[in-house]
This record gives sequence, C-alpha cells and structure tokens, in this order.
Amino acid sequence: MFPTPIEKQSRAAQLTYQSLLPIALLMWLAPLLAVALFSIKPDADFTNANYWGLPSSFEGLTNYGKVFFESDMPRYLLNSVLITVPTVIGAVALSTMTGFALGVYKFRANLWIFFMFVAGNFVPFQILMVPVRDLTLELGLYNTKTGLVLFHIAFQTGFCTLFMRNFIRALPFELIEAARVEGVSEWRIFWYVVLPLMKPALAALAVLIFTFIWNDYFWAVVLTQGSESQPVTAGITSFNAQYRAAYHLMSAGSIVAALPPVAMFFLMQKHFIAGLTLGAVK
Amino acid sequence: DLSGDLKIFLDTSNPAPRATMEAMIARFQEKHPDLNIETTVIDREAYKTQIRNFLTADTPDVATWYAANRMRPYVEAGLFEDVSDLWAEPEIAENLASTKGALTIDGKQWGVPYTYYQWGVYYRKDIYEELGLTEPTNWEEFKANCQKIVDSGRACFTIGTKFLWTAGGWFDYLNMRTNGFDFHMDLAAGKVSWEDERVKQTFMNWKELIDMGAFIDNHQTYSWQEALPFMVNGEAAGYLMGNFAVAPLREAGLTDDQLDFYQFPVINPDVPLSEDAPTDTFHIPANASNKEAAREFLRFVVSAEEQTEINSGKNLGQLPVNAKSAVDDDKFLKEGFAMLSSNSPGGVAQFWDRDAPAEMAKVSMEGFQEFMVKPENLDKILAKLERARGRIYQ
Amino acid sequence: MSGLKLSNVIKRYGDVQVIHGVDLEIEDGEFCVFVGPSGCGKSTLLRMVAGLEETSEGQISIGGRDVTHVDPAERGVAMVFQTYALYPHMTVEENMGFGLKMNGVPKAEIKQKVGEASRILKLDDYLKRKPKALSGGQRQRVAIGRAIVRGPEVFLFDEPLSNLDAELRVEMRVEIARLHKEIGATMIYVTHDQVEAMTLADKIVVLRLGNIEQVGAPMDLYRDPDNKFVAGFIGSPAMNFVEGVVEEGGTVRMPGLGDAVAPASVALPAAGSKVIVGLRPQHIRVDPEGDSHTVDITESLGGVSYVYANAANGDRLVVEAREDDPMPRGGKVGLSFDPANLFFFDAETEKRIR
Amino acid sequence: MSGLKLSNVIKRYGDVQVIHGVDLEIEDGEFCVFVGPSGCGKSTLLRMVAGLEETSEGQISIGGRDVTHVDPAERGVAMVFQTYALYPHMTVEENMGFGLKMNGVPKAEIKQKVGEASRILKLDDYLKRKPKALSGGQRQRVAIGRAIVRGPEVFLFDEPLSNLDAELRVEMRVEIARLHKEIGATMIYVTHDQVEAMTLADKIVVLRLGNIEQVGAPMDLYRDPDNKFVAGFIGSPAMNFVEGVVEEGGTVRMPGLGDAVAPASVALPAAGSKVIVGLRPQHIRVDPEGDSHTVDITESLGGVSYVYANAANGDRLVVEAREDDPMPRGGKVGLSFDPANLFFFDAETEKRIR
Amino acid sequence: MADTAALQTSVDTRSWFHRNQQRIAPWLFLAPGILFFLVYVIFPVFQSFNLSLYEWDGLGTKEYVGLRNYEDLYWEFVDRDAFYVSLKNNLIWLLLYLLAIPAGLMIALFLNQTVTGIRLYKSLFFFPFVISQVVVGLVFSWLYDPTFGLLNVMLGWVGLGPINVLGNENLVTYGIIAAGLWPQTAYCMILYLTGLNAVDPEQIEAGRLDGAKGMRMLWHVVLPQLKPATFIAFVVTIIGALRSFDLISIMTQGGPFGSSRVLAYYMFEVALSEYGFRMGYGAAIAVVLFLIMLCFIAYFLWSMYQEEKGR
Ligand SMILES: Nc1ncnc2c1ncn2[C@@H]1O[C@H](COP(=O)(O)OP(=O)(O)OP(=O)(O)O)[C@@H](O)[C@H]1O
Ligand SMILES: Nc1ncnc2c1ncn2[C@@H]1O[C@H](COP(=O)(O)OP(=O)(O)OP(=O)(O)O)[C@@H](O)[C@H]1O
Ligand SMILES: [Mg+2]
Ligand SMILES: [Mg+2]
Repeated sequence: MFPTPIEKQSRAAQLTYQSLLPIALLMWLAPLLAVALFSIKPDADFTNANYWGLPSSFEGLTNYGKVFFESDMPRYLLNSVLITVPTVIGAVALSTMTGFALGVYKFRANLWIFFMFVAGNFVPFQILMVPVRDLTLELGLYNTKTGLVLFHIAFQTGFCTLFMRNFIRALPFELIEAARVEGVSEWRIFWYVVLPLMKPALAALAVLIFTFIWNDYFWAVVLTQGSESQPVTAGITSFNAQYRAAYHLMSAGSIVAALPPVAMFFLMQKHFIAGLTLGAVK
Repeated sequence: DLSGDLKIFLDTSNPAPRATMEAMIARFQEKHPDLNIETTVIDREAYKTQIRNFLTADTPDVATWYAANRMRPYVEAGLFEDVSDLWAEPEIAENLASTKGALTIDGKQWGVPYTYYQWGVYYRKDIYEELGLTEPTNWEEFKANCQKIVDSGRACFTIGTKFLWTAGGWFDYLNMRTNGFDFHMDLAAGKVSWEDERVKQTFMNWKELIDMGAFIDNHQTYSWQEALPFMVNGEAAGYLMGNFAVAPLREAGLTDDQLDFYQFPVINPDVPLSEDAPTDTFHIPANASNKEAAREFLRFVVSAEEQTEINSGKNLGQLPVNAKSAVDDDKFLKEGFAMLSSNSPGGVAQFWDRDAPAEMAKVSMEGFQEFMVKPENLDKILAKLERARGRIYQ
Repeated sequence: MSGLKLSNVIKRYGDVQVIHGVDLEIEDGEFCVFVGPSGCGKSTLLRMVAGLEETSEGQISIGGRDVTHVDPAERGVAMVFQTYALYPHMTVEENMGFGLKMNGVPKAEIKQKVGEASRILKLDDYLKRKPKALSGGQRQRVAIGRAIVRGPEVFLFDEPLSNLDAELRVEMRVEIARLHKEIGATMIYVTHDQVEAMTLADKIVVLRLGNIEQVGAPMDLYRDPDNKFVAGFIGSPAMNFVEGVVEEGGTVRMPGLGDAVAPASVALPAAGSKVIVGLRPQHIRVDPEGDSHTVDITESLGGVSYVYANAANGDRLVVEAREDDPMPRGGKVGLSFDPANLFFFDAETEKRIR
Repeated sequence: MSGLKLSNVIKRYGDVQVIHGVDLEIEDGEFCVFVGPSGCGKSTLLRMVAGLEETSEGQISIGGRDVTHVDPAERGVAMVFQTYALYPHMTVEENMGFGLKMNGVPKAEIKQKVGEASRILKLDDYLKRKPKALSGGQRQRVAIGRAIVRGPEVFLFDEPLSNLDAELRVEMRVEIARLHKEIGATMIYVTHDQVEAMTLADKIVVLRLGNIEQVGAPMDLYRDPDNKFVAGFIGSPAMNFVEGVVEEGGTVRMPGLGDAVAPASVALPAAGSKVIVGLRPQHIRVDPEGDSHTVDITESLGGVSYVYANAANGDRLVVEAREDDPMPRGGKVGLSFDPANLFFFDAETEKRIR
Repeated sequence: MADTAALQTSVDTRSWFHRNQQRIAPWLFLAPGILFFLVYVIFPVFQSFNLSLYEWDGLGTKEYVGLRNYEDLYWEFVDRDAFYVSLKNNLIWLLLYLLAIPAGLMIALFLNQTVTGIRLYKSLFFFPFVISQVVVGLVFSWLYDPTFGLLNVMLGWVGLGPINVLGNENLVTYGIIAAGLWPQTAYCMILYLTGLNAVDPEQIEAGRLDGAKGMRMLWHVVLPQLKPATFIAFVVTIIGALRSFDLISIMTQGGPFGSSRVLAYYMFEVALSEYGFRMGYGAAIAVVLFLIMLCFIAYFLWSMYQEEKGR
C-alpha cells in the first residue's frame, strides 16, 4: 500500500493525520456548506449583509417549504426522475447487450464497432446539437421527455458499451464455454449466466449514468423548454431567474436539485467503486 | 358562434403578468363558452428560442411576441399570419394607429400589440432632496447632478449588464439624444458606419458619465434585478429602466415618496426628443388551425375595455395601446403616457435589441458592456462593430 | 458405442497452423491422456473435440457420428475446465442442474440426476452452497458433477487439477481414476503433469508442436519410446542423454559415461557415426571407487537422492540413489549401469534405433 | 559475519497473535528453509526479518546488529518475492540497478554490478527487455539478480519458485543451490515444497501455527523427527501412520499392518495404551503371497509405483514399489517391513517416543 | 447416456436460426444499440459537417455557401474576435483543467489510508463530482461575488483589495476553470483511489527494500503502475475541458463582453441562443471543435488498439 499506512507511523503522525482529515474535508466542501448555510437563513440576513455569519434564525422549513410548495420545483424534480430513470434503464439495457456482443463474440467487425462506440462517446456533443435538435423536431418529440430520453439513451450507449464490454471481458470466458457445451442457447447464456455476474457493473453504471443524466444541462436546454418537460438542472436556472437575488431560496433549490444523485451515490457507493475498478480503470 | 380548440402560448411567465393574462383569457372564455381554450405559459427567456420550434411544429393559434425587427425573421419565413384585414377594421384602424408602424413590414400588418411601456430615469427622490437636486432637463444639469451624487459617495446610476440589454437602453437614449431618432434607426439598419464621428460623439458623452463614476462598479456581473438593491439601499440614486422596474422597487420597500421618474434630458438641442417604448404583441402563426377564433381573440385583446383592464396598475402596470382606453391612476403610468403622447416628437423606438438585427444587437451590446468597463477600448470596439456590420447586413 | 475418431484434423488460426493433421482413435470407455510441452496444442485439440474451436480441416466423429460441424451441445460431450468454470451465482445444485434445466428436462428428473452425481462425488452436504464457499477440491468435484449429470458419451478434462495444491492434487487424481472405473465413460484428459498421465491413462498421446509423437499405454511409452522426445518426456527424473560413437563390431563408446563401451543389439549405423544414448537415472549406480565423474550437487529427498554428476566431456547425468545405496561424499566417482537399459537414438532424426 | 538471530519474536495483528515467540539462530552463510502448512506464519516471519512487517515484541539482529526497528532498506537484506515484483515499466537492467540508483551509487558502478549479476545469471541477452517479454524462469532470475546486485548480507526468498512449472522449478532450484555456493551469503527460503526444502537447506525450520516445531538438517529431520507432525510433513510420499497397542514385553501390535507385532526398543507407555506407529512407504514391501491387505489402486510412474493398500480395519497404507519389485495384480496382498524402520509417537501429545 | 440419443435426433430438426446462432446472436444483441447510436450520434456528426457548408437560420431554406462559414471563422480568428477568444480560452481550459489530475492524485494519496471512517471521508470528498455543474456554477458565482463573496472576504483578511473575478476579462476564464476543477479533481481522485487499490503491494515492498521512499517511491514505482488510471483521468479531463459549457452558461453567459466564451459555448450561442440561429455557422464551429477532439480520440483509440493487439 502506498503511501505507508498511517498506523505504521508514529503516534504523532497518526494524530496529525486524524485531525487533518476533517479540516481538509471542511475546506474541500466549504462551498457546499456555504450553500447549505444559505438555505436555512432568513431573507433578512442577506439584506443585512450577514452572508457568511450564522443564521439569525432558522428558516430552513420556510425556505424549503417555499421551494416545494410555491414553485415549479416539484414538477422539475418529477421531470428529472421521469427522464433519468428511463434513460438509466434504457442505456444500461442496450449497452449490456452491445457489451455482451462485443465482449464475447469473435467476428471481423467486432473491434471496429467497438471503436465506433468509443469514438462516438468522446465526440464533443455540441456537434450533435443542431442535427439532433432537428431530428427531435421532425419526430415531433421536441420539448418532450421522450425526446430527451431517447437521445440520452443513444449517447450514453457509447460510454456504457465501453464500460460493459471491458467488464464482460474480465469475466472468465470458460463460464460461457461451459454453458455452450451444456447446450444453453446464446440468449439464455446472456440472461442466466452473464447478466447475474454483471450486477456490480450494472450498479456502478446505473449510478454513473444517473449522475450524468440528472446533472445534464446542455441537452435539457437544447431539447426541452418549459416546466412541463424540463429537468431540474434547467428548472433551477429559471427558478433562480424567478427568485433572483433571493439567495436563501436559490440555495434551497440547489440543494434539492443536488440531493438525488448524492443519495444515489451514497446508497450504491460500494458497488460503484467496485464496478469502476473493474470497468473503467482497467 | 366560435367553437373548436384555441391554443394560446404566452411568454408572460412572471407571476403578476401571468395572472393578468389568465384572467383575460377567462373573460374571453366566458364570452365564447363553446370554445375549448388551452393556455401554455412558457418561461420568458426560453420562449425566445422556443418560438422557432412551435411556429413550425405543434403550432398554437395565438402567440405573444415583440414588434419591429424582432418579428421580421418569422414574417419573412412566412410563419406569421397577415392580419392586415384586422387593421382595416375601423375599430382597430382608428384606435391603434400609433403602434401600427411597429407592426408593419412590407406594408402589411402581422399582429396586434397588447401593451407597451415607457423607459426613463427612475430615481430616489429623497436622495435628490437631501442633496438639493432637481430633475435635470439638459445634459449639463444631468452631469452636474451626477457629480454631486458621486461626491456624496453614491453612484448616480445602478445598472446590471450581465445580460447586456440594459446597456442597450443607455445607448438608445444617448444616441437618440445626441444624433436623433432617424440616425439611430439608420444605425440599427446598418446604414451608418460605427466608426462615424457622430457615433463616436455618442460614446464620448457616455464616457463623460463613466469617467466621473456615474455607474456602480462590477455591473457586468449583475442582472438587472441584482442591480436593484443598490438603488433600494441608497448606494445608487437612479436607474435607467423600463416601467416594469417600478413593481420590484416598490416591493423592496420604496414608497412613492422616495421613488420618482424623469424623462431622459436633452443632450443635443437640435434633435427632437424620442423615446424607447417596447411594444409586446400577439400574433397568429401561419400554421394555426383555428384562425377564425384567433382573430376574434386578437380583437378582444385590443378592445378598449380589456386594454384598460390588463394594463392597469394592479395588473401589468403599463400603457394601453388602445387610444380609447383609460390610463390607470398611477403616477408613473400617467407621466409615461403623457411623455410618450406629447413629448416624443422625434419618434418612438422599440428598443435596441428589437430594432437592430439579433446578431448585430448581440455583438453591439457586448461592445457597450465592454465600453462601460473599459472606455479606453472604444476604438477597438467600434472597429469590431464595424466589421460585424460588414458581415451581418450583406 | 461412443469411441472417438479424429481423421487428419487440422487447425489454423489465420495463417498459423497449430494442429498439423492429427489421426487418433480412442476406444469406447478408454481413458486417454494428452501430454506434451506447453503450447503443443493439447488444449486446442481438446477444444476441437468439444466443438469450442472450429475444425479447419479433417473430421471428428464420436460414436461413429460425424460431429465435425455440430454444435458443442449436441456432441454428447461434457467438459471440465481448468478453472472449473462454475457459475458463481448458483448453488452447487443449480450449477449441476443448469444444463438440464436449460434443455427442458423436468424438475424431478434433474433432482434425481443431481442427487445421483452428488452421491458419487460425496457432495451431498454442499448442495446448497455457492462455489465461493467451497474449497478447491470441492469445486473441482462440482465441476465434475456438472459433467456427470448430463450423462455424456465423452468426458473432456483440460488440466483439471493444475489449480490445486500438491496434496489435493493427489487426492483428486485418485478420485478421478475411481470415477472412470465407476461410470466407464470415454475420457480425454489434458495435463502436463507426468504423474497424472502415467497413473490415470489407459492410453497416452504425446503431442509436440501440433503433431502426435507417440500413442500408447503408459508403461509402453516408458519402456519403449519411439524417439528421444518421448523418452525424455516420459519418466521423472528425465532420462539422461549422452553422445555415443558407433564402433566397429556393434558397440557404442560413450564418452559421457566414463568412456564406457556397450554392446548394442540393434541395427546401428555405420561405425564412426554418432548416436544419442539414453539412460534413465534409476538405472545408474554410483560407484564410489571410480573417478570418471565429478559430483556437482547431491539432492537428498529422504527416501531417494539425486546425484548430479558431470562427465569429463561436460555431459551431465542425474543418478537416482536409494537410501540404502552407497552415497558419494562429493569429489570423483564412477558410474555403473546395465547395458540392457540403454536406449539408442539416431543423432539426426532422434528416432529410436531398435 | 552476517548471521541472524531471532529472540522471542512475536507478531500480533490487532488482537490475533500469529507468531508466538520464535527463537532462532542462523549461521553466517547458512541456507535456512522455513517450511510448514499454509498459514503457519512462514511469510510473516520472513517479512519481519525483512522489516516489511513490524515486530510486535522480541528482537531481530543481523550480523550482530539489532535491526528490530531499522528501515528495510538499511538492514542489509534483499528479498525475492513469490510474484517476482519486478517493476513492469523498467527494463531488466533498470530493474536490477534500481536499488543502487536509489542509494545514489554512481552510474558506472551500477553498470558494473548489474553486468556481474547478469553474467552469473546468464541474463546478458535480456538486459534491454521489459519483464513482460521474459519467460517465467527468466523473470525469476531477474528477481534474483536484483537481490544479488545490492550485495546484501542476507537473502530472503518467499516461495520464489511456486509460480513456475515443474520442469523450470527443478532447473531454478539447482540454480539457486549453485548461487548459494557461489556467493556464500546467508539465505532464508520459504517454501511448502518438500523437495525444495530437502534439497536446498542446510537447516530446515518446521513451523506450525506460529511456533517452531523442529529445527535441523534435512536428513536429521527425515530420520529423526521430534513428533508426528514433523514426521508426516517431511518425506514424500508422506509417512504412513497406523494405530498401535502396546503389549506386555515391549512389543506393539498393529492392526493396520496385518496385526503384526513388532518389538520396540524405546520407552513405551504401559501395556494396553495406544501409540501411533509411523512407517515410510519406502520401507514397506509388498508380499504377493499374503492376504492381510486389499490393493485399492496401483499408480505406476515408470521408475517407481505406489500401491494403495487397505487394511482390514480400514487403515490405508501407501507402499512405494520399485520397477524391479514384485508388483501385485490387484486383490489381496501381504505387506512386510523391517521393525527397525518404525517410529512410535505418543497418541496424546504426538511426541516421538524414543 | 440415454440423453444423447435424444440429442442426436434433435440435431436436424432444429431451425436454421438455432444452428447458426453463434453467428447471428452478436448482431441481434448489437442491433438496437447500433441503431440508436447511428441515428443519434454517428449520422448527426456527418450532418453537422454538411450543415456547416450552408447558411440557415433554422426557419427558411438552407442556402449553400461552400466554405464561407469557415472563411468567416478564419476572419474572426484573424481579427481576434469571438472565435479567436473561444479558441484561446479552450486552450487555456485544456491546459489548466489538467491540473485536476495531479490534484486528484494528491487527494487520493492523502485519503489512501485505512483509519476508521475513511470510507465516509472518501465518499464525501467525491461529492462535488455528483453535484450538477449548474449548482457548482451557482456556488462559485457567489464565492466570487464582488460585494459579498467569500473570496473577497478572505482577501480582505490578508489586506488585499476586492477583485471581481467574473467581471474581469482577464480573470474570468481562470475563475470558471477553478470552479470546474473542483468536481473534476474529485473525479480524478476516485479514479486514482481505485487505481491505488490495484497497485501491487509487493512492488511497493520491493521498492522499500530498494530504499525508495516518499516522492521517489511515488515517481519510480507507484505512478508507473497508476498509468491506466492516469490515462483515463487524462481522457475524461480533456473531454471535460473541451465540452465545458454548463459552467460558462451559468456563471457568465460568456461574459463580460464575451471574454469567457469557449467553442462549445460559442457555438450554442451562435446557433441556439436568443440572438443566434446561425445554424450553419454553429455547425462550422462544432466541426472545428470536433477536429481538435479528434486528435485525442485518435490517440485514445490508438492506445486501445495497441492494448487489444497485445492480448
Ligand atoms: N486464438 C489463438 N490464436 C492464435 N494462436 C493460438 C490461439 N490459441 C492458441 N494458439 C496457439 O496454438 C498453440 C497451441 O495452444 P494450446 O493452448 O492448445 O497449447 P497447450 O498445449 O494447451 O499449452 P498449455 O500446456 O500451455 O495449456 C500455441 O502455440 C498457441 O500460441
Ligand atoms: N494483515 C494481516 N492481518 C491479520 N492476520 C494476518 C495478516 N497477514 C497474515 N495474517 C495471518 O497470519 C497467519 C500467517 O500468515 P502467513 O502469510 O505468514 O502464512 P504462510 O505460512 O506464509 O502461508 P502460505 O504458505 O499460505 O503463504 C495466517 O493465519 C494469516 O491469516
Ligand atoms: Mg492448455
Ligand atoms: Mg506465505
């Protein structure tokens, strides 16, 4: 292990390290803490220029209440969920299949198709903006959640395929051969043998994609408009436009918008790191 | 009577205007109970890009927009319905004559206005009184007032140029006062060089204010709303704005005793006064399906009663477009109405970003912002604008 | 009748040919072991029989049926992999029954067959466990159980014991031998372990560079190798080889063996030509009185010792000495042997001279 | 003078103690091998000598210098890891010279030392290659070279050959023995391979559960084990153990050996008490005429064969038969042995009864 | 052995599909993914190339203008206009964004311990990555706020005058990059943490015996082993830098006076913002951005190809 484990060092070093950790964390997360602080402050603190001090009164309930009951936030949140969840399911499903095909079968075009996905994944997505917007318009999906979901699924498939294929490559190939010798059809090998083994990858990928999609702003702006279909990232900007300079509300709104991926990450943390180790950093 | 569906798209997304419009539509619904009205309100900023999409696909029957150059691309693309027939009706022809020009392209009318508002200087009357100042009527007084305010440790004007257009307002006024309405319109139409001496004169006047510290610092990082607190707190004494600024200022606690308005003063006595008065409009998309109902709705909107109602102080708080309607008993509205109807002989402009083509508006307003921060870059900025002019108006 | 026949089987990967026309017949119920150095094509050949690799040319038939282009599942073979290839997410029971389940065998029948196999392999207590919770030997047994359950005509094993430690390896080896006795199916077994090959096989196939060098019963290969490669490959410690010069009168002089001259009752080449002479370590005795060789190192394993002795001409010989044999204490020694134990090989072709 | 001394060395991981006070002295230039079953603490002890694990209690001194709390780099030791631990991004040359470079040795000197080591290990042709482009045996040599270059007082090896295949293992084993002769440094070598331990060691240390069971020269342990554990651990195939009942008159009756009664010239416990009797496979002969045992399986390896015979009481014995010994053809056989070769152990403490 | 008879008879009755399933299966598995990807990613790339040869406002008909859009870009570049600024800023982004890699490594090394609660610390340190850039942008705008921002408060403590980071055309890009580095560093950190997990402990020990310590150990022994993590970190950072849009859009909208634009934002502005709708021109900018990115894509694919070949 590098660096030398702290428990092998002197007592003083251990103490220094133990006390340095929370300090470093505080500094690292200071901006976030500030927002959290803002979000429970009363309006008056800002007019009185009490930006960074302690809140003069605890207004968390009022502020968050306003966000939830007097704005479009709940609707944006719901939109985000309705966009993110189908995308995660769709992208993971598609890429599990492509990853399986590319990871397991040997055929001439294999590497080229794989490279197509990888290259596509790294394309600056701005180059897709105009054509995709037109395509979505033509399909009559402009400003619908479906339009956004379809695009996200397609675009994320690139990254997910890279991830899944590498993961499947790391599985022992004998498992598939064993099943073939036993007369299991290819589809059933996928379903009964490979899929159950991919659980960590599925979890890791789900978290990653959830984060990516939840936090997507660009495509939300390009493909949707208005509170009936925009996700929370775009919503928060119009929310902020509405409550311009109402820092306490903007903060509360931001925290609300940031919470789901954070929660998701916390819940799936273990799988996430395991999956990353196997899939991405190989 | 009218039947079928009527789809209305609105960009009046702020709470008060939204309620006003919804109430108005409800009244229209009452009149036409068989009509199935469907209203969609879209965020004002988003609306500006979304209109491109809904005019071609999933088209409503009525949509809000802005007059003058701002509607030109859609007119030229054949996306707006020609409503000259409405303007031929005596009711409209007589009462809406003053705004007809703003809605005319190629001799035809493409929509109807529903509100407009004056621009001018809103100022802190209490501070003026404290410093013994009066409303200026000419450039010298204007500057002298400003000097005194600056000396008292305040800024004369607050402004937030992050979204650029506020600087466009200053340019509108300085240029119209310096060179006159026609010159201003020629400039917007690309007929005059940006490196013209007259344009430079406008900027030199502006520079005088900048150099004396008339504007608040760091305005490039604020939006127009974020600049309001400076006025509320008394750190700045005035704000060149549209009448919509009154509501938030009042909301922030300024009473009518503290807040007042004056017309932007004369700079060049040789040119007649002209004003900015942006007009907001209703249009029928060319692809609309229920144009009959849409026309009826337009007639309804511009009717004298509705105009009185929706523009009243408790609603939009702006000026009615129908000559027959009453202006609300609000000191700013009255003053504005008087100013526009009697003290604007030079003409009425829509606003810089509506009068100039979008691309030019963007580039030039960026230039204005840069100029306000770095006046010494003027030559560079003008050269850049001139290059842009060469590209944009070909 | 489930014998196996390979006729002129060839395998190419792109341009490289790795199996060069193998002909082989394996009787029904026979235990056949493929041995050979790493990379010689053992696994490839086995996988071609299984159908996991396509056969480039030639024909494979199992039980008289041509299966050259038949799906692995339909060849009636079962395979046990070096890494066991157990499905980690299934219990032992599910692992063993998976193939049957996927082929639509009724549940009751699966249960009965799995039960039978687990009884044979003494896995009854572990049926509900996942592979992770099993020791290496138990996993290996499950892998075998999975093969048994399907009741194949032919079992294929690819170095099934190489992941076990020495002790377990011995145990499982005996187990596999017993299994073969019990179910009597044809088995093909790949290994590069001497001992496994010698002890398990009815028939050993020695492969080298994609060709068969010799096929035969273990002791036949040991006693009567066809060429130097087989002679050196079978038997541990490996056979010693020294140079020999044919002399007039059908004798061979061997400088590496203390210039000993041995009569050869075989068809030697012309006098003066060179031959290679082989002699197993077990067939040499150390003579503490001699001085033809220098003892380099002596390794004592308890029961036996290996003496590494260098001849004057640089040839190096290994001598296996028993506990009760006279042991050299370093320095010079002589070696003695029975000329009947000598093998002669052609110096060029390395073929045995008989 | 670079002998090594461990005094009451203890290792704890948190609450679990894994080394329980080991005392050991290793002479300068001695080749010492640690053996023992998996998990007994061999690696831990070695790593404590290297300084890679802290010593919880006790003292370690090298060449008379107390190094218990000295940095690994400053103990004058070099270590060869099981996985070689070559730096994959450096060439062979860089790998070997890295330690010197880190210690600021001038370039020319590094070059000279690396050259010397690579000559000894015959690595000259591979100096510019990366480890990836080397075979297992070559990698192992580089790992050893890296140790040699630093000219340490003590070499530490942790199962250095266990990743090589059988053939290479033999080759490298001989190489290490020769190396020890050539440079004469003190070496400590961990293995669980019987043969390596027996052939390489000057002194074998048998560990079990963090304790030393016995220390001694290989043949001493083989001939004179202190307890059943050592007796069973040293020697391959392992010693057979059967139950024995002490009879009046200093004899022992062994049901597992065909109810044979053997005289014992040792201090046996009271008549009627049980003892454990050990007998090595080499010391048994099959008697085809007898019928006390049933032959289970016979494994023939060429030179030797192993006969697995079951006694009537279920005891199972392994007999090593030579090529020229009479071989049973299955069925009933008898066994014969020389009572002098029997070992007796206390049934409770498993200590040797001498 | 009874089953084999059953197997035998079934051979011929099974369908063509069944017999060829190994050949067909990959294509069936690939079909939906490839279809989606072609329609939404691959074709649009070519459409963009095509569109960049047209002038189009998104409403009327397209007008073929050949390379005029590129010519305009060229002149913008020569005149040091928006395109030049965007390109320059993109390069600054590319360079400075890479700081996330050493920073992430440092934090990863700092956190690569096994004290109690370290897992919680690790995940808290990863937080910024999970948070939307929109929120990050907002938070940093407040941090930089010229009147009340914490930055100026702290500068005040050490007696330095207030600075308006986002209002200063020379500082603004660096200010936004600093905001972007925060989540990106967290990303690199997690990559390195997983990478450090995979470092061969025996090599570290060999290094210790060889007398390598601290920085020298890091440089000679650890970093070479972290190469895969570094590689991925490099790739995602480069891509992140070139794609940077959200932060600029939130924090400055490209301002003040366009000095914080990058290509990605500029093309959005040109093609889709309130004053924009020059689709062809936007596409031309995208093509330029694509060509820059292509260098990195090619490098990435090339090194992947090398690796695949090595298998
Ligand atoms: N997919 C492949 N492409 C090209 N060559 C291959 C492929 N698979 C195996 N080979 C080559 O075929 C030859 C035989 O390989 P095979 O795996 O059958 O050897 P083996 O005898 O099983 O060796 P080992 O004892 O190491 O398992 C080797 O030279 C190998 O390099
Ligand atoms: N870091 C650790 N924490 C707790 N226990 C440990 C640790 N390292 C080793 N042990 C325990 O110490 C004991 C000795 O381990 P060690 O690795 O020395 O065994 P070994 O004799 O080398 O075994 P093998 O032959 O398998 O290598 C084992 O029981 C092991 O579980
Ligand atoms: Mg193989
Ligand atoms: Mg160990």
